[in-house]
Amino acid sequence: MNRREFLKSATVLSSAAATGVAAPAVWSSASAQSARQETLLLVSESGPNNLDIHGVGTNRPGYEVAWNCYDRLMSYGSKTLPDGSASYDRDKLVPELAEEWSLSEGSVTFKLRKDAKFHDGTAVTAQDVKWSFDRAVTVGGFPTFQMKAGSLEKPEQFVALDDRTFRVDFIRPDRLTMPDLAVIVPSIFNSKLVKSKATEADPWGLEYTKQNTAGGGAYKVTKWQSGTEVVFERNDAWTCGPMPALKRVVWRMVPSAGNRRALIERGDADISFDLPAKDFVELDKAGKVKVVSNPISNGIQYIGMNVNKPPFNKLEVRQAVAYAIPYQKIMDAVMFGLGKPLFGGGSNKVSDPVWPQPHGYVSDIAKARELMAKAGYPDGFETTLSFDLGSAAVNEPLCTLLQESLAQIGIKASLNKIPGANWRGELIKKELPLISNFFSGWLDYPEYFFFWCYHGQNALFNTMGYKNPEMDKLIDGARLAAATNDWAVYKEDVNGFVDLAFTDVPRVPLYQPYLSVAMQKQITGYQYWFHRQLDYRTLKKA
Amino acid sequence: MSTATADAAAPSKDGILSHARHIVSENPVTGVSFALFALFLLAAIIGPFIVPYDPLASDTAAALQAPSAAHWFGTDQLGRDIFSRVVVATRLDMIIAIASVALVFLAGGFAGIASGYFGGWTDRIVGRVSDTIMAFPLFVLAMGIVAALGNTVTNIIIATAIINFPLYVRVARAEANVRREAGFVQAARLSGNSEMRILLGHIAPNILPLMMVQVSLTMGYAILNAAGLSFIGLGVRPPTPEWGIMVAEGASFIISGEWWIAFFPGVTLMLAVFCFNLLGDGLRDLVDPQRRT
Amino acid sequence: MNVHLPANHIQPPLLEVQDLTVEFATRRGAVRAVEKVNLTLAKGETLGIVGESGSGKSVTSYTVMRILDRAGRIAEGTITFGGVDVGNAPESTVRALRGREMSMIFQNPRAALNPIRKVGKQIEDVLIEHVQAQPSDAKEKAIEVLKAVRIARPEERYHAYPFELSGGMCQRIVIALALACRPQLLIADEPTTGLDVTTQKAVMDLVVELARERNMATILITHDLGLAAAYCDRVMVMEKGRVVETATAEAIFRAPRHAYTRKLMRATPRGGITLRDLLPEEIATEMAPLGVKVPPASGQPLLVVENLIKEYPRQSAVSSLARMFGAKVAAPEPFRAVDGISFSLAKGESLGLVGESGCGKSTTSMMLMRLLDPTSGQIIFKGEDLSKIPARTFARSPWRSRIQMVFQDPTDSLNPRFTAARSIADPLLQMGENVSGPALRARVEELARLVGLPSPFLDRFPHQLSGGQKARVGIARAIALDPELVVLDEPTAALDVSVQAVVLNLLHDLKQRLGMSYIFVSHDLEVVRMLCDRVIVMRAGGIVEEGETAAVMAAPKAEYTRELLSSIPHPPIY
Amino acid sequence: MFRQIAKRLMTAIPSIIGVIIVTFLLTRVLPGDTAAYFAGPAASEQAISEIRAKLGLDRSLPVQFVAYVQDLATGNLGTSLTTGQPVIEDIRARLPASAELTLLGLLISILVAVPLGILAAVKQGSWIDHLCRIVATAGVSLPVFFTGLLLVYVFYYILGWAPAPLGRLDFFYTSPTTITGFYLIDSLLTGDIEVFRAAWSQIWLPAVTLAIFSLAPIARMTRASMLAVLASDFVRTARASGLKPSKVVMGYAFRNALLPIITTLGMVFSFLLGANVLVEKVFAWPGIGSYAIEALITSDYAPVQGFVLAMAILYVLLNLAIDILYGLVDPRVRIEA
Repeated sequence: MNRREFLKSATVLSSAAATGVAAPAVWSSASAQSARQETLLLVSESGPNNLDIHGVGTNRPGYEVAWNCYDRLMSYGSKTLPDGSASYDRDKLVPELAEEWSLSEGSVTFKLRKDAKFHDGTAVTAQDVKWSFDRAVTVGGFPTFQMKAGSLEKPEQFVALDDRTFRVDFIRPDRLTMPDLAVIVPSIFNSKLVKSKATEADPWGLEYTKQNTAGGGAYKVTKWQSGTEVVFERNDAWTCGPMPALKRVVWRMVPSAGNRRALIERGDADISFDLPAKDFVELDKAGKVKVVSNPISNGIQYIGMNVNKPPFNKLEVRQAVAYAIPYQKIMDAVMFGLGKPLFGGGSNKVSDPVWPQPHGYVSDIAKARELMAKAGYPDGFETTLSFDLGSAAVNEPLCTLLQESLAQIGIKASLNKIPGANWRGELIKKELPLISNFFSGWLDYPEYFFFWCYHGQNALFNTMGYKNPEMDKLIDGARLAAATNDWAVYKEDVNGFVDLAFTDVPRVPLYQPYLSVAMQKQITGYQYWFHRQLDYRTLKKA
Repeated sequence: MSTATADAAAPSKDGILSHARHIVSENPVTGVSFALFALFLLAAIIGPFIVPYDPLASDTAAALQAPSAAHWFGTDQLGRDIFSRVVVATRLDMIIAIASVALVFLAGGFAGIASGYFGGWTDRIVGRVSDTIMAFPLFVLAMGIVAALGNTVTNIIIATAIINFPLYVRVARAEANVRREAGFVQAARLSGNSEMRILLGHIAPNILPLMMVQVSLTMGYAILNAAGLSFIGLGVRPPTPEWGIMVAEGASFIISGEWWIAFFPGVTLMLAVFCFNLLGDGLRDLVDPQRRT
Repeated sequence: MNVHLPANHIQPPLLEVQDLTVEFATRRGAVRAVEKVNLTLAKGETLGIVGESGSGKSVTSYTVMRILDRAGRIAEGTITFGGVDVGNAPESTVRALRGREMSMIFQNPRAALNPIRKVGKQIEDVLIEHVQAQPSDAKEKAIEVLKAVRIARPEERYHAYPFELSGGMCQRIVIALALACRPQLLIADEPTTGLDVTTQKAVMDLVVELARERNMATILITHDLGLAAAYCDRVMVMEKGRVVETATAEAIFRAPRHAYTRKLMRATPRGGITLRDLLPEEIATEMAPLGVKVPPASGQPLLVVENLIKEYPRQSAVSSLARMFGAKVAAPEPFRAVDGISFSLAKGESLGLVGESGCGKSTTSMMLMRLLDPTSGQIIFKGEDLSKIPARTFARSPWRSRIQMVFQDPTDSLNPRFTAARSIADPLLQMGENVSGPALRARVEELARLVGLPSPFLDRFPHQLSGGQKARVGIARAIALDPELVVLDEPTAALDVSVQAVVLNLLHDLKQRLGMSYIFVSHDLEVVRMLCDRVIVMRAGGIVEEGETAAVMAAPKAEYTRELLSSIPHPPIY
Repeated sequence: MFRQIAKRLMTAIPSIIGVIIVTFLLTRVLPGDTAAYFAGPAASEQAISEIRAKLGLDRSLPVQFVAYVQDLATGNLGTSLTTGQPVIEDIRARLPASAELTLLGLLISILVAVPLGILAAVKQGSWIDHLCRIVATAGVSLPVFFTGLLLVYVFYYILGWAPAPLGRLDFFYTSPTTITGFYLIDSLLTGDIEVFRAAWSQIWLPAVTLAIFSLAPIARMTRASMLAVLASDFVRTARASGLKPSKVVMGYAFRNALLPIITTLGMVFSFLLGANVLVEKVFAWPGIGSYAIEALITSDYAPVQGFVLAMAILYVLLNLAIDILYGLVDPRVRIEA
């Protein structure tokens, strides 16, 4: 191509540029329009890194894939909340892959559906269930941990009686065993398919399931471009529930929150996740789109203090911090009211065995100063206030407000943003003096939360390194009482550990955040789930 | 033809000042940039003492207010006065720009002059180092350095200096290379000057004006770089006011209509970089001997 | 656009310039570069415009072509070329004249050609522009044009790029370009500057021959009165934008009327005169006589050079890289810049080193200066072999102060950031005996007096000094440490002739006074004759001829020396 | 020719080695614990150290480096934690997106900046000269992320002239068959005008954002190099030969001014490839820039190393391309090399 030709073609291109600018985006071909009706376009900040819940380091968006592409034996029923929105019902288990089950002392026996098939057409058998559960308790990491939470620990507990009958033996009475069988981890895998892809180094075929869905759920992944999009197609042979309405789900990752809002506001996306609180509030107010918000069950945003190191080893200092926190300011300026306050409960003595619930602290700088003086820090001290960079949208303004208030009682806190991957590493070390963080438990029980966050076993989520034999006794007592249906003791113990957590304040709960989703008005069937991801099976597009 | 006119002009005794006056009068844009620079300098020096509000003080009752007589640039999510924050941020941004540029000016300038003057192994080593840096995507390298060393102002300055290193080496090397066989350098050798003395006493001062142009241009780039780092969360720590962070904070508010949060810091940032760039042009006119008529 | 010239026999002049005044806009307001210039030129006539730099000779010619840069404008006067009012005609009219009716050739021919276009194509461009050729026959015509300027193998040269051709060849191409459309007027602006003497002659002869052949009017712009007189019918002398004298070449030489012309004429080096004759009479008479030539001191010579060789490797990156990886690649034959020369220099003697560019004279002087290490050979200075001391460390050697140098380009050799005083003081500060403060200043002023630089100038920076003043600063610096040997590397090549005259005399007097020895590197045999006792003629790295200057000039033994001598332009009358 | 290319590539080897070493060290200094990430939220110290041993992170740095280089030699760049894919796959999928965007941005920029620069040089000191200077300088003074946000707000949100910033193609179009990896070209090659239009409507806004940023260096270099060439002797010769101003400016001066412009283009391109990370973030563009940023923020070694290596190789190839272009423009370079 000589220069003249080059210039010519360049002119053509630039005139094309001009038309592109002048004409509004042209995209209204007929085929494209009809495709839109059966397709759900979903936008969120980030996408899955692994399609398998059993995989190593599978992230939260990955849970959504597992939830929609695999079946469990049971699922949770649904209920309508007082505000009219739908939610899963933690107390009601419903059949999914299992038609029915019978509970006895020491075991539960499931009967599988006759017509259930995997995506490749092979029938689902009890051996597949056994293999899947064995896998969950053996591969280690998160799935094994989650199974353990329901006292599901050893392959010997899982018995395939015949092709359609499957039994789980209990190793101890545990109130959480049955609910734990309905979470995402005990998904049923196509064991023949996965085994055929397994290698010596990878006996559970994790490499294959990472890239491919190998289940029998209502949807299957037909395209996955990591970090860009995931495309789901409906499994028309699905039998474990009513046939979903949506044929196709396209899930696009849009990193900029502003763009996600614009997309939903202009009607280009059907559902938008992960918006800042302010956007949800405003979208709701504007009324062009539907915004559904549910309190995240068993979840709290909190300020954690390292109780093993001065100065936060002093109770008075911790209480001073609890009195110094500008609770209402945070609710207003950071959350725009989108959260359930967990402060100003009147007293630190509670009467109901529920969690989360408000504590008795309020913003009271005078009292905080008094406590600081009492603790021997009348002039305050210097410390760092850390948070996860990945959740900076909430934490940065929150911590800035906190920092300002702490300065009033002499605590000079510098803010420390820790990039996502390091955050967990830093938490494990338990050396950060002061953090702002969020935690939620899948299983919505107070003792479950406290077992992970306050118990002396010092799990990762006990970010404060809090150890108190009295606390441990109350938590263990409540767990036992729940398993044995001793509700009087249960109430006493739960109230006891909540009271103790409030008086000792290793962590100060701020609020219970909401999970919000913005969607177009013609989208119906949205339901809140404990895993905080979408269930495509119930969604409809009018 | 230039010789005909240049020689016709009598040797002038008047110095750089009248020349500067001439440059400004010939090119008003340069004059504006000098004025702007003075303004920024002033803001950096006395800014914190004259702002109407404490730049760190939140006032949630006055959050997200549009620009008004009370708050010229409006307020942000926490009710902080954006005007005060923008003015106070000047000092930090200037410090980052000046410090990083000073650092790379010394290191890169010296390495470049030495490599251009000595050639040989010095040149090869300096060349390799700067080639290696150039082969990195520069912004990502800066990110990597800050991520690895931690996001403090010092590390931002170091990272910015490192990614500018090849630019300075290139300019200094080329200029020193041209001059290494110049008559006055040979003459300096004959006068018994040591090589290092020639390098620092004879060559460096002659390269200085050109390097100053480079300095001005990279100052703007340093500010942009720091802002970019802030935008992705690796910049200065909050709540310290800094233009880049303020734009990043305001970015998510643009769509919801609170344009002023990102807009004013963004425009100030742009003006500062703009000013440095124009200043660079002006300086170039000032030091370019061909423009001296 | 076609220009019809009146065909009557009483021909009006081809070019007539009346009261031409050209102004340049500068920040100090308008500066007049040319003032009230008048000239006429008839067909076939050759006019020389002579003047030193800044005289306005080039501006005049650019104005005639109307290719002044933006800052310049015609303030007054008219230019009529073939009946066209060039000063006021629309640009398209003038453009049609340029290259077709009037053409120009420039100094530094290689730069005057588009470096990335085949020379043949460049000629075609002009032919096609002026409709002298169609794209179909352009190549053929371009080759014809190349033939006309006596270029051998024109078909081959057509495809050459300027960088592939020698300077002389490039100038022929420029001439071809200018003459392609057979113009009526050719302006040659210092066409030989930057070319070697032998090439200069060939180029000038070609221009004159072609002009005569085509009955073309020619304007030759030069600083060299000798050149103008040798080739022109009439000569116009300009000074500071004004014409001081116009006369036939013969008249100018026989009876120059204007003082400036006389000064210029006297300053032009020529056969049979002494250094003093270069200066204006009134000054020359005031100065001490040249003094008798002292016979070189017997005994040990000051400097003995034995079989000095400098080689440069002809290395390619590929082979050196291959060697780095261990491959055995034969090193290419190195290039010998200096090929085994030997000579000696007595104390108080001055030796000329003459040759064309690339002959190795500069490399030799750099080695003698110990700025460059020889490949082999000895440089014995006062019995000590200085080639043993590497150039890198020579600056710290006590011998450093004994050998100094005056550089070719006085501007380039002064640090732009140093005042004159600081430059002169530099060697004193580095190697002098701890002089500082007033004593240092006194010494600098003494040196300035020695070289005739008024002390107010000492505090000026180089760009505030004239060429002659800068040359004086360079000389003062060289003699600051009372060296025994000074190498003068074409010290006057960048200077106007009148300044050259003064500097040459100064150098001579200083040598007499301070008893130094000179090695004078030059391409100009006339200048060498006046200043040097002995001369060495170099070519291609070796010595062609050596002997007493007078003897060599009078009866050159080598063919090459004869060629050099015959290339010096000689005014027609003596 | 091949010898030249081979020579060029050989001289780049030390730089590549340098890049590998620096990247390796830099990523090892990055805070963050890969093992802790892999171990999942509820891992015990023991589980983490097991995983650390499995990943080889417990070995000494030199040993790790040797292992890393061995992997590189076999084309294994490791696996990304965030996307879960082999890095080489990720880069292969994403590089064309970045390259297409950057090249288009550069093309737009050239189409604006070069004529502007030439005009400014030809009419030096006129209003167009000042305009060129101000426009170009203003463009380079705008932080790209700010420009991007502003453009999205205006052209998508308010005016609706641009489609939603959703990456390379609206979701109901299927991407064209991969030939070059550039959607604009591939869709034309396969004759799918509709997809071409869809791809074009997605790309023009981010490309303009990049173009605004790269305007200044190109316009400036064009102006400066045109000024230098216009003042040179051969242009004077051309004028004295009566050539038309258009011929003098475009045929003679511009071609000679091209050399420094080409160098600048190369620099701008490599600079843009690195700098468009922010633009990619704003426009949800599935390129390698945003990929690298995410990886860096999450201390994900392998993608960072892979990205930097890919960029370094690209940089070397780019310089090679510039050298070849140089040879095409300038016969002197052709012979000397």
